[in-house]
Amino acid sequence: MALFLVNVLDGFVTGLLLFMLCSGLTLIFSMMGVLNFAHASFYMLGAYFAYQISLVTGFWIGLLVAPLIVGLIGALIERYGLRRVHKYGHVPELIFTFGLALLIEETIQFFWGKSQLPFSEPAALDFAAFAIAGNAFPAYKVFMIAVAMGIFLTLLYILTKTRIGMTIQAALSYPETVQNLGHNVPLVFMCVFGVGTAMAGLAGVIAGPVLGVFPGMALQLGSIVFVTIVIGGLGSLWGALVASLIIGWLQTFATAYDVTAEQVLTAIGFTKPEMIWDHPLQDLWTLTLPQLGPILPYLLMVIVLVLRPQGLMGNRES
Amino acid sequence: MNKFNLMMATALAAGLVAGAAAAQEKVRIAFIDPLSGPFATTGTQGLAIYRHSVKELVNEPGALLDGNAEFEMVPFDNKISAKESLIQLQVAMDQGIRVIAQGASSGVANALTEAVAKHNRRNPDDPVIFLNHSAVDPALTNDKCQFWHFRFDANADIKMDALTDDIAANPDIKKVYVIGQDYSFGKAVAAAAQRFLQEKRPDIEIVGNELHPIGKVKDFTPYARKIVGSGADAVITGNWGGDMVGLGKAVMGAGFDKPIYTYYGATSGITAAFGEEGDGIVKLVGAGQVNPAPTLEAQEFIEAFYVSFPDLDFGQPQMANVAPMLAAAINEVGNATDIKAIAYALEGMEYDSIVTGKTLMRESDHQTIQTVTVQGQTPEAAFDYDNSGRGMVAETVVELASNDSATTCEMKRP
Amino acid sequence: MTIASKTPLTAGSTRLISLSNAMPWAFAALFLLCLPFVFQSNSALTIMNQMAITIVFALSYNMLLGQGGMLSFGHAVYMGLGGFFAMHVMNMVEDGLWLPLPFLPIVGGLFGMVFAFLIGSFSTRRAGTVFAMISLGVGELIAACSVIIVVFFGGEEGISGDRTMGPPVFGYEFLTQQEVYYLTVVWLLLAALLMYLFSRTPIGRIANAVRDNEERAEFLGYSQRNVRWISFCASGFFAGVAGSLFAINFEILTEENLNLATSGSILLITFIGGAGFFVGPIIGAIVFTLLQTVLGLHTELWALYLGILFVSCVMFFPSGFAGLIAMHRRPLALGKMKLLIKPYLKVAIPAITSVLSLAAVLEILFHKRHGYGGDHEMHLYGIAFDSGGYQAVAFATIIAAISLILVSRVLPEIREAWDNANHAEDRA
Amino acid sequence: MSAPAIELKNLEKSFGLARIIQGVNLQIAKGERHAVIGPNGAGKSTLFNLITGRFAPTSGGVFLHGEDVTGLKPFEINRRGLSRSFQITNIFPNMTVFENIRCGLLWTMGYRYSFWHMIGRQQDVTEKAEEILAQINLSSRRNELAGTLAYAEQRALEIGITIAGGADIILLDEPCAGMSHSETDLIVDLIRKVTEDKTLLIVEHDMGVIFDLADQISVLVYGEVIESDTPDVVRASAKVKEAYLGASLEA
Repeated sequence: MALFLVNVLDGFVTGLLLFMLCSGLTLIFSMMGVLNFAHASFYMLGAYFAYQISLVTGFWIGLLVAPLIVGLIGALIERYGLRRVHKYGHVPELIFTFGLALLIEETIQFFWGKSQLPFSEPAALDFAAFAIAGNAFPAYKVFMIAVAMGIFLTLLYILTKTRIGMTIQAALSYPETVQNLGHNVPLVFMCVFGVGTAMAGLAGVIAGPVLGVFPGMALQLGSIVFVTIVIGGLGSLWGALVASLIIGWLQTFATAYDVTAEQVLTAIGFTKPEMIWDHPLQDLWTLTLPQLGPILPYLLMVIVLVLRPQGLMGNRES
Repeated sequence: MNKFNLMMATALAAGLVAGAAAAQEKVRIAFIDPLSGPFATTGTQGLAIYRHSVKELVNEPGALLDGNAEFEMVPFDNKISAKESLIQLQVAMDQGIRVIAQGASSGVANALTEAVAKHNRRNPDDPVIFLNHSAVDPALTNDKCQFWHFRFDANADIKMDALTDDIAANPDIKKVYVIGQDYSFGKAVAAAAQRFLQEKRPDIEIVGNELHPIGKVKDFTPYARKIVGSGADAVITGNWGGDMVGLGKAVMGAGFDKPIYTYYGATSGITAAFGEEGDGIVKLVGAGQVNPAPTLEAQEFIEAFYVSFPDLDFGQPQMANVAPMLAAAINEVGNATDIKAIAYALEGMEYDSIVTGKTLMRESDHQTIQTVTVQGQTPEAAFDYDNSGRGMVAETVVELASNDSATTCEMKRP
Repeated sequence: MTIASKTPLTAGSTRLISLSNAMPWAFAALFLLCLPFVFQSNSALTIMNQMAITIVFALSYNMLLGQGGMLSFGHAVYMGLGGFFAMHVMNMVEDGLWLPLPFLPIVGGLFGMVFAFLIGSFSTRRAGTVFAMISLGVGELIAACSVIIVVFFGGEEGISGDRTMGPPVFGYEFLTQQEVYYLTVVWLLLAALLMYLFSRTPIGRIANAVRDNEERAEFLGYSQRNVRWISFCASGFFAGVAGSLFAINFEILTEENLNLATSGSILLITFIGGAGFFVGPIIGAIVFTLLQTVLGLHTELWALYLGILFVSCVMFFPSGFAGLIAMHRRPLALGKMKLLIKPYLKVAIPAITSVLSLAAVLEILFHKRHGYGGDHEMHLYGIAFDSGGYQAVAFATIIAAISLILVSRVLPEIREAWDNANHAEDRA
Repeated sequence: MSAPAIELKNLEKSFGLARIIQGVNLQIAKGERHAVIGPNGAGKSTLFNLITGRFAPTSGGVFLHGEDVTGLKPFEINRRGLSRSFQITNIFPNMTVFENIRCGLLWTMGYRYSFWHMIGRQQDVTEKAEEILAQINLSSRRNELAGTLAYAEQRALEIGITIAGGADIILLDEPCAGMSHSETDLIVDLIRKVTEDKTLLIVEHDMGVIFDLADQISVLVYGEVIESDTPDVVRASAKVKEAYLGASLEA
């Protein structure tokens, strides 16, 4: 039971972190129709900038400044790159962001090399907040939850209580209403892209000390982010939240419990073949739940798409 | 503009010609390892150790054919891909190189050893020799062994033998958790841990034995929770790269303060990432030792390495043996072209290494037998890793480790 | 994106391919057959084989992207699965199954097709973003399965085999790289021809129609899903053929044959070459293989250059290299190429210089930062110098700046010449 | 008497709370030229979309030659001999004019999903496509990309694609929208020519065109058919006048 509680908390942290990425991605997608393949790369940029800044000023300034720089870079890329490609259509836009992801990864390796960087949590948070049955829960993770919740509430406030937020919200469901933003649509697009990427950058800063800062960190998270928003329903912010939490818990619990295929198969009445290593189904018999953990989101996505192509909470297709 | 362009073109052409002409009295070794991409650090570091040992132990002392020949390292970037490795092998052979060195990734080593065996079977008069400096999947010197492959690192079983010696000597350890990456090497480590612990300390309970997907786990926290929850007194893992950092940080972050035995828990950014938290906790099993330098020559040799390569680590001491042992074999044959004779000369060779002590290339399976040490992370290391101020110091030293270990290898000799 | 079928029609011709269309194929065949007499080394043959395989793969990918308007991030799966299956069959041949090696690609192709049929049943319902995301998810799923299903994928070390164990074909056992080259080339020509012909069948044309306007196609009696599904299966077949050729050439398949990196690079190859043209992927595959293997020998930064090339390609010439070439068809038809030659020559030297010097700036900076242990001696373009100080960077930067200014000076002239060359009547 | 070519029974369509089509009943006999008129926002295009399967109706049914086609996909309805054009030009912009027409022919000429025919070798398709090109006066534009044509030419091409498959029921959605008088005359002649012996359902704003072409006219106001009769009757109908006047006053 104690372990269960710890896992609930851990899964919650993972889910919220995922949501910080997904919310920005969803905002951008809803407003601009662009699925930003490079979104996780901005997350990586955030972590690297924060590391570099923290060398000089310490963690906290990095936490503030790095997302701003990432957002600025995002806005500039929208202005001078994406807008240019926009006229060719959606597929080239997607390809552009894909190329951007490659380029950002290579650029980061150019400046920071290929090894993992020693980016650690600030000393002020480097202690165990509490422990459940010997399992320490780091104060830093409490901080992560606080930041993610803060972002979420701010977003909620902006979307439901401000004029621009309501327009954005309308645009989530009815893309045509984007035009109601007036004639300054390009500026709004640039800002949305900037804010979305800044949020990814912020996620990178706070995730960096926990998940590691290395050139593969974008790739490692990238596809999961897309899978999440597809499961949640493209363009649905609530869907993104639900799917993020589902995936966070799914992965945590899948890893936490050692259910083996052998147990399941024997329970439903099969007998284990004796010479398991020569058996054609050996892989099935030796399968364990933690092994399956990382592919569960993809399986879930395929299932959701087959049964409900618009995603869990999506209301429009494509 | 015109003139500059022309100048560059001629310079380029001249460079190519010079590159082709300078290759005469050199014995070239193709170094096929990742030099770009996520594992570039491993390859770059290995290449540096090779270059350093070639310079200090062979070329400068004139140790190859009485100083009439020199070794030259020719790097080939395989991007840690099996396909690229085979292409680079082909390129290297086309350039006339007949000595291939590789080590990062047992998967690539498997591909290369098969490709080399196939090539030598199809071209019996023009064989190629494969010097494996750090791929430690036991299969390479057991079921998949072949005459042209030589392994200079201690394989996973040998390392586990030494590692479990250390555990067996520690009465505080009653429960062990084994975790590794889900592929041949991870499985080999798990199997060896089980076997040796059963043999040496049947009272130790293995409270967890699991494999996780390689390179796919973003957050090791749930694993760490299980490890802490199991009440383990020690962790054994064969993880490397990002999986090592992730696992180590998560386990220590979850409040685990007992030994974590690793195969690759140091250098390449890992020591820096663990930092202070890893002191006294992270253990590493490996061939030879760096701290304290086992011999005076080793002390000078490693010091010189850090002068030449201040940003890199002297991470895998056994790699410094490859060049001098090859040189000794060539000297015994008397020329560098009869690859078959050189391979026969390498078989059974005994060598006094400055870093791995008494070293023996076992004839039966082409597995090197050498000193294997269990080292612990500490801030009091003379030679540090990742410029982090901390390094690995030998705690348990096993000379000629696993000299009498069995092999399933049935060597077919040409 | 300008993806258009711009090949002239051959209406009324009763031959399979008209003479004018057959000529390029004959030339290509002759050229490929003669190549080994020029490039004799095994590594050159290996690289050419790899190029051929990449071409087949890229052409099959373009059946989706260029012909059918489907952006896939997981096409490596079909090549990889076809290859793995072919490898298992190769091992069965070693155990006594009778199958001459040249027929292996058919087996792998069929497997790729069967798998495409299964995945296509749900992924082709929609095009665009949803299709792209499903392809990504399925790709990641299969790649992750490769380490779990060891029986089929062989885990991390993959599956290997020996191609020489089958029955000899006309006395050939495919021992040498050259024999394999000819086998690969025959399959390259066959596969490319079949894919070309496919684009000229009713379904091939309707695939273009669905790409352009899926709704309109539905009102012409065509189910957009079925059209995409059929293209998808055909594409899966040729991807499987490419996978089998890979199996024959390298005699090993691993996880990397399935993963996102491979899928991504085939997208990059096809796009750089020009997705709107049949020859686009061919050009892309040749350029990419050369960049990867040749440039990769000389610089660690090859992937960075590739990324820059790719992004600038999407931004500035989205129809790829083939599009750049095709742009010149009109001036050529008008007989006005000569108007362009002079300004092109004029821009060539500063343009090449600027590219080289910009690359030099990157190389020097990189060397300064990551060069072997403080050793600042650097060789670039055959010149040895010290990368430690700021002189080298400054020098390269200045040259880059000057040449870029020169390029920008010539640009208006090119633009004017281009306008003139594209107009039937001379402008006063 | 055979079943009507098109029959709508209590057809309804709502988008959320908005009831766009509210219980339309309509019968169009075989060979009839039937026009639908009505003020803006009356639901004319929605009605077309319901008949052709672009939208699924909320309730009610659509029958072609007595066969229930309600809820079928557009391509399934098309295969039952119904073809339509669009209000906003809907062609294949990156293909040549000739290929646009040819795509309209392939299904009905039996080539379907064939990958064993070389399309260039099929004389019958080529000849038929050339014939249609001549009919719509675009032979000279044969090899141009459809996207580069002038607006009026694109409208003609749209009609060409629509009739190419030889469907016996043709639905045209504002074929003359945005055209000059002379262009309109040409298009009307073209429509008359190509819909010979076919059932035609047309939506058009240009009353001249309607009264020129139609045998029967239905008036759609706020999703309801308020009158359906011959042009003369409709012209004289007080109900229609009121509806048009009322609608324009409200607007």
